[in-house]
Amino acid sequence: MNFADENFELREVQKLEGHTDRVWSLAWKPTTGVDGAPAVLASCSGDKTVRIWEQSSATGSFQCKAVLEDTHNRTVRSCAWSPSGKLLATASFDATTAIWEDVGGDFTCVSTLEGHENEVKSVSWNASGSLLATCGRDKSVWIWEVLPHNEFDCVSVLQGHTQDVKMVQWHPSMDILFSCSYDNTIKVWAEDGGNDDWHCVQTLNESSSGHTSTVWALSFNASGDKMVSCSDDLTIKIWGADIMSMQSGDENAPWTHLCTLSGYHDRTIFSVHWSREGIICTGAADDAIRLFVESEESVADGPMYKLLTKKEKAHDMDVNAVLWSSTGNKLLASASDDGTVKIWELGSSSGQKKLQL
Amino acid sequence: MDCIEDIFESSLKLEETHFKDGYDEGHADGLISGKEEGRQVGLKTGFEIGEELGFYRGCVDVWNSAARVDPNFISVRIQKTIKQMDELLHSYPILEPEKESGSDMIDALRLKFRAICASLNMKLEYNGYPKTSDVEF
Amino acid sequence: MVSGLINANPVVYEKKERRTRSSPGDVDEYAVEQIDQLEIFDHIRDIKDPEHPYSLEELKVITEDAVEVDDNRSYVRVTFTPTVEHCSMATVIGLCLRVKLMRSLPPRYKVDIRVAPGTHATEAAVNKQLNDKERVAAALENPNLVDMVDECLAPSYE
Amino acid sequence: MGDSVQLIKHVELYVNSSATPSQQVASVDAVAALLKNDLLTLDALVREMEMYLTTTDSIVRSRGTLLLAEILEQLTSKPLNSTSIHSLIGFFTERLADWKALRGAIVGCLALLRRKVDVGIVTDSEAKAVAQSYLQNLQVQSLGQHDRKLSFQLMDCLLDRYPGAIRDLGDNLVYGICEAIDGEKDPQCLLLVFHIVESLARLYTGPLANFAEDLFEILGSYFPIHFTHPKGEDDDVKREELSRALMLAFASTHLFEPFSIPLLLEKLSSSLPSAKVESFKYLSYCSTKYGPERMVKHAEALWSSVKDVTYISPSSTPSTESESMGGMSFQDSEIMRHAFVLLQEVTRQHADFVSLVIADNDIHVFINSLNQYKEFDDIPVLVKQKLHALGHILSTCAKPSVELCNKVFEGFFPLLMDGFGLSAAKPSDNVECKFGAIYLCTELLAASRYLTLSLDNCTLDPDFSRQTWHVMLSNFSKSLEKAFIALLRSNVADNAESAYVYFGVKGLQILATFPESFLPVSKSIYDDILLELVSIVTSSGSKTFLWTLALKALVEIGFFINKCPGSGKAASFESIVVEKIVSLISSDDSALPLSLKLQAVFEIGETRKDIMLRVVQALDEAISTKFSEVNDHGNHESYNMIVKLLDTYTQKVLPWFLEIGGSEEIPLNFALGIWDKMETSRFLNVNPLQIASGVLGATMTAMKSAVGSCSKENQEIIISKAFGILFSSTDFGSPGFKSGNDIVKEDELQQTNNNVGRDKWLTSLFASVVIALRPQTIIPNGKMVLQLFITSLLNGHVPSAHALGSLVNKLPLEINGMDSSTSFTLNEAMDIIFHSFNILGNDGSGIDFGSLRLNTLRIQSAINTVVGLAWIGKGLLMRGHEKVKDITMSLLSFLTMDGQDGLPKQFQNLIEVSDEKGVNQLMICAGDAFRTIMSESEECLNRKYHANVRPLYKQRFFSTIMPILISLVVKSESSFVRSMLYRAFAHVVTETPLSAILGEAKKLVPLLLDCLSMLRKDVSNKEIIYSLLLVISGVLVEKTGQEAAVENAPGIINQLTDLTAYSHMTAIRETAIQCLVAVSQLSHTRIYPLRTKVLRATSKALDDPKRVVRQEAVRCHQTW
Repeated sequence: MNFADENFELREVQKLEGHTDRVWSLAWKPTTGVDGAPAVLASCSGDKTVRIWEQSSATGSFQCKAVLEDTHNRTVRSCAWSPSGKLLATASFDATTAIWEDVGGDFTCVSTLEGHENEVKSVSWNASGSLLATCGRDKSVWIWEVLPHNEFDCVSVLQGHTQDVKMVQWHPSMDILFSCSYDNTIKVWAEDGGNDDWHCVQTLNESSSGHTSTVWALSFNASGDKMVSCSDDLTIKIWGADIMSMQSGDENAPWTHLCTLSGYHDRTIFSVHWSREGIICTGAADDAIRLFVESEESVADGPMYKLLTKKEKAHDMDVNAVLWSSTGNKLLASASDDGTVKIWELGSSSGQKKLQL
Repeated sequence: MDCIEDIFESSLKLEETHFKDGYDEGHADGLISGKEEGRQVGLKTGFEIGEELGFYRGCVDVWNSAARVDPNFISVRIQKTIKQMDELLHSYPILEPEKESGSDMIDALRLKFRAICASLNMKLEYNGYPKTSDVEF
Repeated sequence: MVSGLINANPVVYEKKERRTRSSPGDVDEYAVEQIDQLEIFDHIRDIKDPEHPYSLEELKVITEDAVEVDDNRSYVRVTFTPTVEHCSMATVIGLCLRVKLMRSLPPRYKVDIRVAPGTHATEAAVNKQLNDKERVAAALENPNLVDMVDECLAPSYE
Repeated sequence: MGDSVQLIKHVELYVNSSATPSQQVASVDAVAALLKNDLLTLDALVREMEMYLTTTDSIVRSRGTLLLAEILEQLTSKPLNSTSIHSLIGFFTERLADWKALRGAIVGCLALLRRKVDVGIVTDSEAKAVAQSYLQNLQVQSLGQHDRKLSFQLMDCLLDRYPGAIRDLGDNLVYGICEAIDGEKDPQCLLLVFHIVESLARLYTGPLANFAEDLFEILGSYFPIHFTHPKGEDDDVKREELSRALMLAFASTHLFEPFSIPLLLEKLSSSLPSAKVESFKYLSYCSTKYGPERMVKHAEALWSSVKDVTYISPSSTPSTESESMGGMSFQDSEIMRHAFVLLQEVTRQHADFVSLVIADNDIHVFINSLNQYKEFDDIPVLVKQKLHALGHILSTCAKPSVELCNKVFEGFFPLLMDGFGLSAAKPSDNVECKFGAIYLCTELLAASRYLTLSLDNCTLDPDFSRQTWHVMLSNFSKSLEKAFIALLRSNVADNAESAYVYFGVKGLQILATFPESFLPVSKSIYDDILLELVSIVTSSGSKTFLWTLALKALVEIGFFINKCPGSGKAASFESIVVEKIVSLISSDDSALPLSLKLQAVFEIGETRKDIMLRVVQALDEAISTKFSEVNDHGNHESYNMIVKLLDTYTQKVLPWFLEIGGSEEIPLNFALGIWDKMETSRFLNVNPLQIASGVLGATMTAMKSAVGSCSKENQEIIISKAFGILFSSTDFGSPGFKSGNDIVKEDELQQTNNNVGRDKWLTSLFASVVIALRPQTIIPNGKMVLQLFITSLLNGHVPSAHALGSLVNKLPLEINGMDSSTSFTLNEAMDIIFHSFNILGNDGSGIDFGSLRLNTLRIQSAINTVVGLAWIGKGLLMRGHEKVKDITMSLLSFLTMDGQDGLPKQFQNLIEVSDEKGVNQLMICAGDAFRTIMSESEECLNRKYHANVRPLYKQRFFSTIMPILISLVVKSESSFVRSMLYRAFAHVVTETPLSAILGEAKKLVPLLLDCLSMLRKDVSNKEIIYSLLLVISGVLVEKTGQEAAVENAPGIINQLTDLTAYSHMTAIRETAIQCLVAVSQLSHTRIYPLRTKVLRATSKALDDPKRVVRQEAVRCHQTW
């Protein structure tokens, strides 16, 4: 694809209001927004609730379909749909992770995972939906196996981070787990043989030209051979690994620093997400949303990225989460301290046509 | 049909009772043995470690007995973890407090213990953990 | 919770007398009075120290100059000076400052709180924690902490 | 015999211990009554009681004795013969030995000893016997509190009334007393004890000598008085009186001196301030009592003690006005104050004490050290405090007597002169500003001045001039004067509030206020000073601080001069100051702004009435010249001047004369003077308009307050003169004019009245006169006057409306007595008014629109009518006259007419001829009429202008009009009419006292809210909205109001939250938020649902452009 010839801009499609406190995180429901299935978005908030928004196929505008409340008694920090879209996992400051089942649009809490000493900050399903990872302030990362009848076994409790773990994220195709932390590092976890023996196979820290402050989030490109991470150090970093050797079963294929995008942000970057089409999106404490793409003049010794467009004042307050819809509709969702969720679409600033990729 | 259910039910009850008794018992003598081993180590820390080990020992005993009653009660994976705890407890260098491996093993035990509790959905807690001050964040 | 006072007998300084603004008789009804250093200082000067009956101003934990503000950029930075180098209350004081400003300033504002350079043993750590909004948010759901903070923010009618 | 039965019954009852106290008291009274009325003789009583008094049953005996005693207490004024007294006192004296019956005995003795001469008293020998018995029988300290108290009273009484009798008991007595009082703790007893000691010491010094030490040992142990047990317990004895009693005892005899003074000095070193204070008090008092020769040996100790607290470690604090006092005014602590008192005491007593001070090296060192400070601000506070203390010390030392003054001057004056850098020989203009020296110098001067004044009764003793300080001063006075003047001229004078300037002026003032006969300050010096000060006042108005000080000094000097009139100094004050200053008014030099000129003139005028009279004269001249200037060549500058001059007159001069009373001719002449000018000055055509109306306004106010402060008689003089001038003028004279509704005439007036013509001047001033008249004052040709006002009112002349209002407010209801030709009654007036407004008073229907048409052809004149109705209504309302109802009805009928629909038929034609906009104006005006009616007015109808004000008139109007308004609001279907009604509603509500509102709160609150939402649409209503908001806030804070508020909580909150964003007025946003805070106190169940709404509003307000609003928002956010 080629972003060179045109100037692009984000256009606000809709503003979703309903949360009574800051919105922390978002999750597009897989298998929706494509061939007839109306797009569904979950948002979780400091108001202790999760809201489910559904796009009406008629008007194309989103409405709040359900409010998941009275289960978490503190902030709901993060939410994630299982690949099948059947289950929604929500991680809360109340030290629990709740599993919700979507039965024809109304949600019931079918299980709560307890074990973290205090705030749970992130939850993530692996590609197959067989494993669930959580992390939290107790510096630990937990891996759960999904059993029949909504049973969950704790596979392993991973200690290794020296601080508050901010986010866990599974590799898009392999059962490799990535976690990033207040201790400025990203850790890569893999299972050694089939016997639940999970351990840290790599730590990306300053010495591996990693981040110099809290790493808030990370995300993978479509093919899974690149990873982007964002941090309180006001940079985003691109990492790469030899996907071939990985698929040949060598989890230890190391991740290496490809490049650092600095000088674009002047306040903490809370969220980063890499679209299927290769557009990296960041949400930061400066209320702005930025889009980056790989630039043609990427050279042999590593790719280069350029700012595609920047949306100033995308929200009235910090932008906590940005998320491309995984399906065809090219929508971007953002969540903010101002209590709103916004839906954006990328278009050329000439304004007429939606971006054709 | 009914009777099957009955049996099932009673067996459930049985488990529970066994579990409870066993647990208390184990917990109790866990503490005791812990105290004893602790005294042997002598030092205050030694006592604490001993107590904690004892606690885990007690729990492991209980879980094992529970597993014996009804293998399905505890999943294979968890039983494996319990076994690992068992081994760790045996191999703990009680008499050589200087050995660093000790602290690593304690950590390992703690993790596995938490994993098991979480899986069994049990609110067990070893109240000897260094409590985090309530005004930290 | 810490036993005993971290700093049993702090130096207490005289309060700066309230600088009353000269209010011109007929001000333009529509003129904008920007948020300035003094206004923000007035918001935080009376916050009480978590373990003393004195205000942060009296303890010189904050001074007017410690407030840097740019109303056009909606930005404030407050630099505070803990009473002693190892004051474990530093984070609580910082938290109080942040909360008070959160409650007193328009939402558009970005607030940075930091310990004055070289005045605290674990300066970097404290600053990092105070400016991690996730941890602040979590802290403000902790009843013990909230009580403590409200205690410090409680107005003292004198 | 029946009596005796009766009697025994009483006695029994009293003696019987089971009887209640009240019964016992009753029986005492009963028996006493019998005796008083001679139904029973004392002997008989005693005989009857014999067995009670002598029985071996000690209880009965004691009761009996007490009964007899208490009876005697009631007979203090009943004459008794010596024999019965003798036997009685004998009985009680002997009973003093009977400790079981002791109380009765003591009370008895007291009762007898306290008797007055004329009714038979105890003889000396008997008294002595009492004393002896007392001494040998009583172990006072072994008795209970009450008995101790009694026995002390007895001793006190003996010492008081029978000193002669007991004098020769000598040592016995003293010893006995020592014994009795030793170790007493009870405050009430102590009070007596101290007094006993005092009288004892007074009684004799001789025998006491041997006991002085022991006696003082007992006394001393009580110093300093301080209650161990909690306060309030002994509110019957105050610490102060106890302390005072002890002090008197201390000072009662110089024999105590060897013991008391050391004790007191020692207590000075105590840590508690109260002890220090006490010690100083006692020391001062004792040293007066003990006398110099005894105190002299303590001199050094005393000095060092005083020095210690005042100078070494001064505990003074800068006083609030310190800044304006040259930064040197300090508030002495209580300790310091008493220390200074002591100092004053001892210095007054013996001169050589001062030598100690003078000899004190520290002071000299200190004074020299002061020279190191170049700038005043360099001087540390402590040093300033010391300086202040030292100044106080020196002046205290110098004040008492001439020779002391000499000593102090000898001791310090040269030193200071050096410090000041002055030499007697050659007065130089340049001085170094050695502040310390300057300060002390002024202090010394002040002291010596004080001294001279105290001696000087305009005749000084001859050898006065040979006194050292006198000589010194005369040597230096010239250079001092120059030095001080130099201070004022030096550039330091430029910077504000300079200490140098302050003390420079002060120095001059002191020098200038020495008595005439005081040679050192020669008349030439005096004159120079005056010249200097005057030149400052006349020239350097820019240096505010200096200027004010100089003026103040002159005023002070002026007051001083008044004390010795006819003196040379008075003369030169006259020639130098008064002349010059008064001439300022007329002088056109622009060196000094007029406002300052006037201030100076007035303040100088204040010093003496005759000066003020000259000021008045000058003012009058100035005003008239300005007026004529205006006439001849319409010079705008002079207009502004006139305004200032007039303001001085109304705001300062007239009140001043009112204050000192008497001289009513001032306002009278002023008023008449103005009218004279009106008569002479032909064309008062002034443009531009605003200046003109400014002058007119000022003149009117002056006229009003002048007339207002005149008596009935003088007012009548003024009014008749005014009347004469007014109606002699051709326009008003014309017959056509007199008929109110002569349209043709109107047209002409209409044209003339938009520039400020002579007619307008005359009418306005005449109106002013009428406004300020007293009710009793008789107005000549009332009807004509009335017509005049009505006509000019209809041409939009508002003052005439005021005048009409005042008229109807003051006119008599009926004429009592003679000629009704000149004066007429309210009813007549009202008829005329209603007639000319075409209002049918008798039925309430309000206006006959049909005929109103005639003069409402032009909306403008309809509006004028409404204005008139408003003020007339106000006048009537205030005096509580029922016709106000007709007025309000007609106003309402104006309100309810409408541009579009529901319009009264009669109005068609009115609408035809007038645009809708006009009608709306008219309606708005009618709405505002209700404010006029309700609100206080500066212009007229207030106490200052003798209005009849019936109490609670506002409440009355409120309660009558509200129901009507409300029903109209409900009925009105046109929203415009509704908004107009609400306008009226708002005015009434906001002007009504809150108490009345609260009564109706339940009914009113919903309307208030509806009213707010209605009026909010129009920006021009912001003032009204604001006052409505104030009413609401009033309701919200009051208990009763809150109940009403709760019911409407949602409505209130919605209104308020909307108003927090009201962009046109900060005060509204601020108050709205404050109200929200108040709302947060209402029952939470009702308001909680709206919490988020409020929070959203306040968090928006956190970003308000105005700071005050933001601050309120923070508070509100907090409380919700």
